[in-house]
Formats: sequence, C-alpha cells, structure tokens
Amino acid sequence: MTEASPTLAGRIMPVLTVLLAIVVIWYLAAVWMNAPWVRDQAARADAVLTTDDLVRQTLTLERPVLPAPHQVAAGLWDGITGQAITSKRSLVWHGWITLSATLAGFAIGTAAGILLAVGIVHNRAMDQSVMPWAVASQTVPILAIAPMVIVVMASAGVTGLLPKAIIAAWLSFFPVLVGMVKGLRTPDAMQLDLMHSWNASGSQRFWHLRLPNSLPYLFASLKVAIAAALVGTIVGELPAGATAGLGARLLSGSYYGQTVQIWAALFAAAILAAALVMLIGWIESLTLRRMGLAR
Amino acid sequence: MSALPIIAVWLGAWGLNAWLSRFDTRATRLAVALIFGATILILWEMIVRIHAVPPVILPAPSRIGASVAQNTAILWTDFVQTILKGALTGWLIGALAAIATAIAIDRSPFLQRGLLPIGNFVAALPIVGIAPILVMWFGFDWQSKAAVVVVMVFFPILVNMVAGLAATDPMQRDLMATWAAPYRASLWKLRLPAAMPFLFNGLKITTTLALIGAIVAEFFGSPTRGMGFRISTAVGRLDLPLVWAEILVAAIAGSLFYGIVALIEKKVTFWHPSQRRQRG
Amino acid sequence: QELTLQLKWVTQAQFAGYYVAKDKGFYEEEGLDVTILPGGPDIAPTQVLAGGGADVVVEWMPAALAAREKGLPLVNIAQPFKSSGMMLTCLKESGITDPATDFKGKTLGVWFSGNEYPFLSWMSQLGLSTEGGPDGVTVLKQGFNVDPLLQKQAACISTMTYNEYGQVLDAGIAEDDLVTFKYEDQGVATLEDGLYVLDSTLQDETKVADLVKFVRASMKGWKYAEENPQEAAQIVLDNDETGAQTLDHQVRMMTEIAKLTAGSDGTLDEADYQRTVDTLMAGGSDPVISAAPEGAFSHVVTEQAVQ
Amino acid sequence: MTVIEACDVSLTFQTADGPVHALKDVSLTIAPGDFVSFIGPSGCGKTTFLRTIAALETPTGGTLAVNGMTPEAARKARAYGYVFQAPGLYPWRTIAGNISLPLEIMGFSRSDRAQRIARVLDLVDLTGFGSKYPWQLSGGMQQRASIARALAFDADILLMDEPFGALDEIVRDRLNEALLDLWKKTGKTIGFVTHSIPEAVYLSTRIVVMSPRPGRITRVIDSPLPRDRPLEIRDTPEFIALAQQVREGLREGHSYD
Amino acid sequence: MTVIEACDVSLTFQTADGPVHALKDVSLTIAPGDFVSFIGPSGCGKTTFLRTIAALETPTGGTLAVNGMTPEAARKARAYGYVFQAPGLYPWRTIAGNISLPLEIMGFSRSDRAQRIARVLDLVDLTGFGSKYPWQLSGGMQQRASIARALAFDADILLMDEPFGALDEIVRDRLNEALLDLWKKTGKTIGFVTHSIPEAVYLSTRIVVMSPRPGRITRVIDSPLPRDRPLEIRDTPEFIALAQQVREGLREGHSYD
Ligand SMILES: Nc1ncnc2c1ncn2[C@@H]1O[C@H](COP(=O)(O)OP(=O)(O)OP(=O)(O)O)[C@@H](O)[C@H]1O
Ligand SMILES: Nc1ncnc2c1ncn2[C@@H]1O[C@H](COP(=O)(O)OP(=O)(O)OP(=O)(O)O)[C@@H](O)[C@H]1O
Ligand SMILES: Cc1ncc(C[n+]2csc(CCO)c2C)c(N)n1
Ligand SMILES: [Mg+2]
Ligand SMILES: [Mg+2]
Repeated sequence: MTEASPTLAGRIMPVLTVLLAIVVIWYLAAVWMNAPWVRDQAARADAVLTTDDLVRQTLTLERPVLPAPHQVAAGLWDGITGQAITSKRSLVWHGWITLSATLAGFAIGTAAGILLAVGIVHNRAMDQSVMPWAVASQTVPILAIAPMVIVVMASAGVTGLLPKAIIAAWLSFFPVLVGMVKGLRTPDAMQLDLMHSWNASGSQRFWHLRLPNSLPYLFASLKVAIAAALVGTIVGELPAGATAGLGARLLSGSYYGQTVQIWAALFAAAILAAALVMLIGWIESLTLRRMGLAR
Repeated sequence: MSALPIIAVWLGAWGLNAWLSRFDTRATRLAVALIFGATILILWEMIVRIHAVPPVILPAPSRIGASVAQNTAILWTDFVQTILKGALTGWLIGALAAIATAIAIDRSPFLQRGLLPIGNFVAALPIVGIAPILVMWFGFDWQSKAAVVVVMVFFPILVNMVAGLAATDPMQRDLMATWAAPYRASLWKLRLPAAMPFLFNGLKITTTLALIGAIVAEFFGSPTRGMGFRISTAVGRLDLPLVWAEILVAAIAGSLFYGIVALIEKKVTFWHPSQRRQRG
Repeated sequence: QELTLQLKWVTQAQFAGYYVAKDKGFYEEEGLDVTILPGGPDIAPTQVLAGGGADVVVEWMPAALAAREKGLPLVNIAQPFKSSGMMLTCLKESGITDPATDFKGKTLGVWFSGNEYPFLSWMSQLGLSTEGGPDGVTVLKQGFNVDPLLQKQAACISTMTYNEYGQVLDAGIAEDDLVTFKYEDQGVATLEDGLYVLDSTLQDETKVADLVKFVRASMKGWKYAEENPQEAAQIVLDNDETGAQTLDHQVRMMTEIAKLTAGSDGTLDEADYQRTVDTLMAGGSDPVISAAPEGAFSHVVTEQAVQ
Repeated sequence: MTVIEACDVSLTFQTADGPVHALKDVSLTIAPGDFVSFIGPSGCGKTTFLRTIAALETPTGGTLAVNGMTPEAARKARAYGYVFQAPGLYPWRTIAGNISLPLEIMGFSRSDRAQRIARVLDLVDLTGFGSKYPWQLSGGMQQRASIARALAFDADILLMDEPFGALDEIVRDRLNEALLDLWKKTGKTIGFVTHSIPEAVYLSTRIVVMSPRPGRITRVIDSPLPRDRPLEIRDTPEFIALAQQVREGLREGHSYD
Repeated sequence: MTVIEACDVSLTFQTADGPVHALKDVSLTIAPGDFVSFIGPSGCGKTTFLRTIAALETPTGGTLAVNGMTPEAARKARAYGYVFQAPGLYPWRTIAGNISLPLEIMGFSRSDRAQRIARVLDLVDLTGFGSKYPWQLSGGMQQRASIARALAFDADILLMDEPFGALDEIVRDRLNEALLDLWKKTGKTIGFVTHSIPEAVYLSTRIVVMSPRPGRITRVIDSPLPRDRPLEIRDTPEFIALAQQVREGLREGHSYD
C-alpha cells in the first residue's frame, strides 16, 4: 500500500500540463474580453476589422481589460531583469521591501499565534475568553483600519517597516492560532493518559506530546500565515503613502490604468508568496522526515 | 499616575475571570468571554478619556455606541449589501465550487499534482490586486464583491478538502478494499465523512476571509452603499464613530458567521476526537 | 527647523511646487528641513494632521471645512491653487449635452473619501437626487482610474483636467467623442489644494515663523515649476518611489497644473472662499456644511510670506 | 479445485534501514471448506500473508491465485470477508451502522440489512449495543463488532486476523463454537490467524506454523479431528498430541529459545 | 500496610442513551508485593477499575487509596507504571525514543537511560528494533515495546491492561516468566488484566473475577501456589483445580451462559 513518491518529472509534468491549459484559456479569454474595446475603437475610427486584425490587436493593447500572458511575462521580465535592482522601477527592489516587512510581520504574527494557542490550551480562563475575540479581530476589515494604524503609529513616531509588519502580523496570527489550538489538542486520550501516568509536568506534556503532535498542523498553518502576512504587508503599503513595495506598485498601476503593470506586480507578489510557501514546505518535509512522521 | 486605574481594572477583571473559569459551566463560559470583552471596552474608554485621545484618531466606545443607535438604517442597508449579498453568496459559491473541484480531481493524482501548486499560487494573489480587476470585469455592484470572495475562499477550502479526502487511515481504506467498494461508495461512505473535520477547518477560516474580501473589494468601486463604501467615505468625513460602528457590525456578523459554522461542525463531526472527550 | 508636509495624493506633478522647493534647496535656504509624505487613496490628510503625523497638509477646502464642522479646527494658511481642475467627463454617445436636463437616470462616477462634496452640492443645485431612480442619478463610487468610462459602466466619471482626462485621451478616445463639464464653468467650483494647519499651531509664534518660511519657499517652488515644467516633472519623477510615473505624463500634468496655480501668490482670495462656502451650504436638504464657518482661514502667514 | 494457491510467494518491505523480508517462498494450497489456522511468533508475517491473499499487499515474488483468479480479481468479486487485527470501526457510524456499511455497499435491501444486523449482533452478544458509537465500547466489544461486520455479508472466504485476541476465555469459547457452527453449516473457507495453540487445534482442519526473519512456513499440520467438535474434544488425547505437535513446530521457529 | 484500598468504589458513565454503570460497589485490598490478576468478560469494567487506580478516571462513589494517598497524589508521586490495552506508542519517536520518553520526563541521566533501554528491549526480545518507528512493527511487537516502556522506570506498582493479549504462546510464556522473575526480585505490586485463565493462575497471588452490567467483583481467589513457579507448575493438580475455580467464577458472571 506504500505509494512511491513521484519522481521530479512526475511532479513537474502535471503542473506544466495544467499551466499550458491555463495559458490557452487565458489567451482565448484575452481575445474575448478585449474584443469589445477593439471593435468600439474600430467603429469610432470607421475602420473595418478582419478577424486577424482583431486577434492581433486584442493581444497587444496598451490598456487591455485582460492582458495576454506574453504581455504580463514581458512586464515581469522587464521589471525583474530590465532594471538595476536598486532602481525604483525594479520589481526586485519593490519585492525586497515587501518581503522584509512580510517576514517581520510573519515572525511577530507566528510568535503571537503560538503563544496565544499555548495559553489557550493551558489556561482555562484564556480558553474561554480569547478565542471569540480572536475571531472577532479577524472580521475587522484591516484595510479600513490600516490607515488608522499607520497614522496612529506615525504619530507615535513609529514609521517605516514596523507599521506594515504589524498589519501583516494581525492577519497572520489567526491561522497560526487556529491551527495550533487544534494541533495542540489532537493528542489522543491514550497518549495523554500515558503522560498523566508518568506525572509529566505541563511543560513536559507540551514539549514531548502536544508540540510534536501539533507540528503537521503548525506547518499547514504557517503556509497560510505567510501568504496572509504578504497580503497584510501589501495592504499596509497602500495607505503608508504608497511609496514603495509591491502594494504601491499595484496601486499606482491601478491608478494609472496600467493593467500590465498591475498584473506584473500581482504575479511578482504571487511568485513571492509561492516561494515562501515552498520554503516552509521544504522545512516541513525536512522536519517531519527527521521526526519519522513522513511516511 | 494615570496608568494606575487602567492597570487596576485590568488586574481586577483578570482575577474575576480566572476565578469564574474554574466552574466551567455554560453560563460561566459565556460570562468569562463577556467580561473579557467588557474589560477591553472599559479599558478603551478609560484610555481615551484619561489620555484625551482625539476622537478623529480613536473614538470612545460610548460614542461608537451612540453612532450605532443613530445610524441603524444605514448599518442595515450596508449589512445587506456587503454581508448578505457580497460575502455570503460568494462564500457559498466558492465553497460549493471548491468541494466539487476537490471531488472531481480526487480521482486523478495527475490533476491534483498539477492543480494544487497552481492553486496555492492563485491563493497567494493578493486581494488588493484582484479586486480592481474583478470590479472591472463584474461591475460595481455586489456581483464583483461576490466574485472577489469566491476567489479568496476557493483555494483554502479546496486544499483542505483534498487533504481531507486523503485523510483516511490505512485500515479504514483496506476495509473498503476488502468489500470491493466501488469508487462512489468509498467516496460517500468513507472519504467524505472522514474529510469533514478538514473541510470545516477550511470553512471556518474562510468565513472571516469572506468578510474581509467583500469589504475590501468595495474600496475599489461600489454603489453608494455597503460597509467598505461607508467606511472609506466616513473616514473622509472624519466620522470615526460611524467607521467603528461599521467595524462593530462586521465583527459581530463575522463572529456569528464563524459561530454558526462551528456549531454545524460540532453537529457533523461529533465523532472526531477534538469534539469529544474520549477514552483510551 | 523640521517640518512635515502631508500630501493629498501620491507623488505627482500636482505637488510639483513642494518637490521643487525641496530639491532646489529653497526650504534649506530658509533653514527648514521639510519631510514630504505622499498620500494615497486611504489617507485622509485631516486625520494625519489630527494625529500629529504632520504639521501642514495639502487638502481640498470642502473636506477641510467639513472636518472643521466635525470639531477639528483646520485653518487655511495659504492657497497656491487659484482655480479648480475638477470636471465630469462623459461619453458623447451617452447623449448628455446639458447637465440640467440630461443627467436624469444616468450613472455617474464620483470620488468619495471627502472629495464627493463639490459633486453633491452640484447635484443638489440641479435638484437631482443621488439615490438613483428615473428622476435622479445613480452614483458609483469610482475607483482609482478611468476604467468605468472605458468599460461603459458609467455615463460620466470624475476627472481632473491635469490627470484622469489625459488618461482617457491616452486610452484612445478622441476629444471629439467626449463631453466635459468643468465645475469651474458650472459655477460650483470649490477651492482645491490649499495648505492647512491646526488652530493651535497658529497660536505658537515660532511655528508661525516657520510656516511663513515654508509658504514662501513653497510658492517660490511653484513659480519655478510653472516656468520650468520639464525640469519640475523630472524632479517629481525622481521623488516617486513607486517608479510608476512616466516623464511624458508628468510633463503634461505640470503644464495643466500651471494653469491652476497661475495668478496665485499663495494668498487666499476671500471671494473664492466665499463662493466655496456658498456652494457647500447650498446643498439643499443635505448641505455639506450647515453654518458659515468662522476663522477657517488666516492671512497671518501669507501676509508675511509675500512681503 | 483449490480456493487459495500460493506458490513461492515472497514479499519484501523496503525500509529506510534496509529491506525487511516479511515473506519468503511461501507455498500453500487451501481447498474449499478448509479451515486453516496460521500460527507463529509475533512478526513472522501472518498478517502480511493474509493481506496478500486479500490483495491488500502485492507480493514481490511468486504467484498467488484465489478462486482461480488473481487476488485482485477475487477482491473485486467480493470473494471474502476480512477481520483486521484491530477493530477499525468507523467512528462516525454507530455499531449497527458499521455492520450495515458493507451491506449497503453490496446493495442489500433495507429489511435484509436490518435482519442481518440483528442476527450478527446476537451472534457476538452485542444485542442492545447497536446504537452506541465505537468509542463508547470496551476494547473487546469493539473487536466483536468488527467480527460481526465481517460475518454479516456471508462471503465464501473468511480471513480473520486474531479476531478473538482481546476476548476472555468464555466469550472466546462461545465464539469458537459459533464460528465452527457457521463453518459447518455454510462450508466457507476460513483463513484464521491466532496466537493460541488450543484455539488453532480446536478450530482448524489444517494448521500452518510460520517462523520469522525471513517469514516462512515451517510446518503444515493436517488435523485428524472430525468436523464435529464439541468443546470437550479438547480433553482428548488426539487433541493434546496435536497441540504438542504445534507447540514443537512453534518452538523450532523461535531461534532464541 | 496496604498498597491499594478500594472501598465501595462506583463509576457511572453518562452517555446519550442513559448512564452506564461501569463499576458498582467494588471493594478490594491489595498488599505490597501482591500480584493481582483481574479477569472477567469483555466490558465488565476491568480497564475502568485499573484506570481508576491510576487516577485516570475519578470514581463517582466510594473511596480509593493508593499507598495511603489519594490516587491523584500517588500518580503525582509516580507510584506506578501503566501498560495500556493498545500499544499507544508515539509515532514521531523510534521504539528506543518511546522507551526513553518517561525516563527523560523523570529526569534520568543519559547513560542511565541508554542502559535501561537496552535492558528492557532485551527483556521483550526487541533488541535491534530500537531505531525502528512504531508503524514499521507488527502488532505484537508494538505491544511488547509498550511493555518495555512501562518497565523501564521501575515503579513500585505496575498496572498492566492485557499486556500479552496480542502475543503468541511462546513469547507469552517467556514474558510471563520474565515478569514473575522481575516481580520476585523487586517485590513490586502488580495489577494485571488478562483474559487467559492459565495466565492469571500462573502469575497471580490473587485472582479477582469480575462480572458486567453493572461491573462488580464476584470472587476473589487467593492462590495457594508458591512464589517460585516453574512453567511446569501448570501441569500440577493444584494449578488445574485453581483454574477450574476461576473458570466457574467466570461462568457465573456470564448471564447468557
Ligand atoms: N509497512 C511496513 N513497513 C516495514 N516493515 C513492515 C511493514 N509491515 C510489516 N513489516 C514487517 O514485516 C514483518 C511481518 O509483519 P506482520 O505484521 O506480518 O507480522 P505478524 O506475524 O502479523 O505479527 P503479529 O503477530 O505481531 O501481528 C515484521 O517484521 C514487520 O516489522
Ligand atoms: N467513555 C465511555 N463512555 C461510555 N461508556 C463507557 C466509556 N468507557 C467505558 N464505557 C463502558 O463501561 C463498561 C466497562 O468498560 P471497560 O473498558 O472497563 O471494560 P473491560 O472490562 O476493560 O473490557 P475489555 O475486556 O473488552 O477491554 C463497558 O460497558 C463500556 O461500554
Ligand atoms: C479613491 C480616490 N480617487 C480619487 C480621488 C480624488 N483625488 C484627490 S487628489 C486627486 C488628484 C488627481 O490627480 C484626486 C483624483 C481620491 N481622493 N480618492
Ligand atoms: Mg499481525
Ligand atoms: Mg479493557
């Protein structure tokens, strides 16, 4: 019943196939969604359009409704390699600014989430009081209070990376909290009874039973949390004066209707997130293998 | 020392809660949560008053309460527009689509291996980037908000559901094999029930995501109602009590939403170890 | 002397005067160290001011007066923008030619977050409800860009002469296909981009002295920018950290901005002020401000600055 | 005709620290109506062999036929019922629901199901516990429920992995008798793993003794006992002699003894 | 002095469909150095009683003292080692790591741990399997590992819930001998749940027979056998008579017999 883990090719082939399918659909969608504009323009100019013209024009618009994949790729490529990485037009530069705040926020959020979860599992007063309010905290629309957070912190003299990181932490602590509470509570009754029979102390129970038991949950949560931290940072970048970072890129692209720039920034952000998630996945498989949990 | 009464209230409330929590009945549990919340509100009010925080930065809870009472009609319209039309529809469509997709790709490891990494990638697309695009595609009204919510909740639920469908223990699967259970039977009778704890994990996390998505999407274009619209407009008018009133409604609605899903989870997954006190 | 200026919007030629003053060292000459904070869609400059995040803000007068009525004592200390750049841009195909008669039943895009006041005043003067319906107009909260017009989601959208209008043209729609209504021409123009501080700041002699230096240097920057649009645009570009702007765009914006700042030495024209107040108070059942404000502007700073 | 025909079956698990030879060159023929017990020290491959017959593991060598088909085909034909070493009940179903599950899958009618559930619950003395959830029962009760589940659908072959391990002697005797009864009446073919020598001798027509590292068959003992076996047969000299024979076979396999 | 003193202990589980009386008025006294076996039909409350002694369940009636303290205090003093009915090994630790865990928790030194692990692994014949993970072992091997774990830290009281249920007769005999040996050498007090009458008779100084619904003690049989018990003692008339006595006691409890 043991399933051989797929080879590298076995892992990449499916992804490529699905990707190919997506790109094809994307091209079709681009033609379809951009066509009305191209037709309107032709009508305004009293020109006649052949199908060939239509397709060519829909895929090369400067302000497409949906940019074609190659346009986004070109935008990305230009943003990443076309500039010195210290240039303000470089996606690497903006990516780095976003990344640093994301990591800081992720660290704060994860620490807060784990600490709260430990508190909830070990302290009944916390168990009964914190969780409903943690849920409530997540329903507060951060984009709405982000500007206030930034303003309040700025008036307290805190600027730069920290306000963004705090917004990122706000979003990322919740998945960690939920996952860790669940994880710390999974040990089955017999395993807990065993610990009980050895009169293990609370901290021993934690380190030897609850924590190892919760690791799979923790890693799953961390993956969600790091993506959330990235979103938080980007949200925090909007009102932070929209000066730098992928969020500012998105916004200014949006502001000037530069669809290609939006999509390039969007993809840069997603690539960053995917890379971070993969990094955590890698740490996870390493840890679980060392613990003998990966079968 | 102006901080002294604040600390005193905090400690007092904490002590009361620590004492109450020892009884652990339904009533005391509710009381503990309420006292915790009340403490935060009281501390908030005290801080705002003692330190004379300008109301355009942080209004006191009492003023927020007054604003709620004054603006019930507006709050209700916004609630219907954003939560019922935007968030709830989007969440339902997204969840159903994700569950259906998970089941559809469940049989094909090829599709799973191809789709999930890309799914993770799409899930990581920041909402602030997607929202303007979807508003451009689906128009200004709640449909575009629902679309944003669909995109936001789809992959978390999909990923959880796929993990859940795979989360049966070997002996349970072997049993199905010994009965030569056809695919549909093992899906309905084994994998779907076993996936429920995971599915609900996804559903719970996405309740809050749905709210955030619907509200944030309104920042990128909306009709002249909705919670996101009201918040951004009210900030511009420095009507901070109204902003917080909307936030309050969002928080209550979100907690209720989460609570209802958690309640259904309890009913559906009563058998799961995390839902019962079991024995060795 | 340190001083922080909060802009109303992102770094662009709309604020060229301040960037020029900083880059050309005009502030330094006055002994000032000025920090310029760019704004954004979710930044309410009035809130930043109240929170102590800035000493001076660039704000539109309707928002400032509304905030003042909310109890935040904003005072206009200078008005570099003489005229308004706001207008409503409509597609000709929507059949709108006269605001008084043709807006009924149409969908109009409007900016909110404190920028909706001039529009609301205008509509109430036209006697149009903004709640939709056949006898009113349907209002859309317009996002950041001109897409609603291009996608035909709205018959008209709000544009600034110096920015969004250009974007509509850039998108490939000819001027002939458009109809525009300037607020200035409709008699509902309100004052834009003024400099505001808190009342308490004006009570402090040394701060007033700093503000005088600041306004003087800023106006010097504005005049320099008017005369050297190319260079000003380049300076703005250098200060833009998002790297999203293009030189062409900024040069054109600078040229249009110069038309709005022309004829202002920074001193607020009380007639303009009165017109703004009248417009805002004429809001019918739902006026933006309910009573004529007192002490909403002060000439103290400009009087010394223009000497 | 043979029901199970194993020829040089081998199975090697690949583990991080080298291969584990769970089965090596195991050959065995089981005829219809045979009651075959597998006995051997812990870890000798009994479970693995039973799983191979059930097509839950694939041999890495040799050939194996069940009812003249591949084990896989036999599994698809629902040729057997299997009782695992651990109860393996579905926690979201009651005891009755668990027993009902294979019946639902195999398409038995509702009334037929109810009747069969009642019958097997009675057989394992769990009448009245049908509406309890698995975690509300003691270990032995869970094991009995899982036996009931495998009996409910009347497969021709029964594969049972230490089904009575967690039961006390009295219940065990009772269930032994019930099983023999069932076997005589229905002529099922039964593969039965046990650790108890008396149990093996009492029940089986053949006793297969296995030994570990690598797992292999060391003896196959045919029982001369008649098919009709009252419990008292355990005090006869034939029985005791047979038990002694099995014990010796077992001892041989214990290298450390 | 007594080690365990139970007086009218009762325990009722509240379930959705009414209360289950798992224990009713159970009174028992166990002296230091006693080897007490609990035997009784499945579901009669053996596990529950052992768990009550170990302070893993709280009686709903009666009094219970362990070493003159409350069970809770005795647990805190690490008075006992417990072997559960199922192995309950921690999947993220190797077999050696599992045995080491209670030792780490109780603060044994590294070298002491290594030595103890080697000793108990040898005792249960798992030498060489220390670095394997639980799921790489057969059911019986896992059960032996869990016994090794409970033995490693030498508590004065040993509570064992069907520890040898999943083992074959030979290993079982061997472990029975080893356990007796340990008991004689160390003078531990042992509470032992089993389903096997010969095992109970062979090991115990007292045999407690229980019966279900509600769970209660029906007989307490003191063994006249000497402490020194070669395996052959099982063929003596005293042994057989004793076994018969237990069987009768057991049969009484089986209402359906
Ligand atoms: N999945 C696996 N991976 C690695 N080794 C395995 C695996 N399953 C079983 N083994 C090994 O194969 C051998 C035979 O195991 P099996 O479970 O068949 O024994 P068994 O005879 O049923 O023992 P028991 O009576 O204790 O249940 C053992 O040495 C075991 O460690
Ligand atoms: N958590 C529980 N909830 C409800 N009933 C329970 C619970 N635990 C045990 N019981 C019931 O208590 C009774 C005694 O159970 P216990 O596990 O002590 O039996 P046992 O003698 O150990 O049986 P076995 O030999 O089968 O292990 C049983 O009828 C069982 O159904
Ligand atoms: C979301 C949003 N969109 C537009 C404006 C209006 N606005 C304020 S300053 C300025 C300059 C334009 O070049 C414009 C358009 C706003 N405040 N918020
Ligand atoms: Mg086995
Ligand atoms: Mg038990």
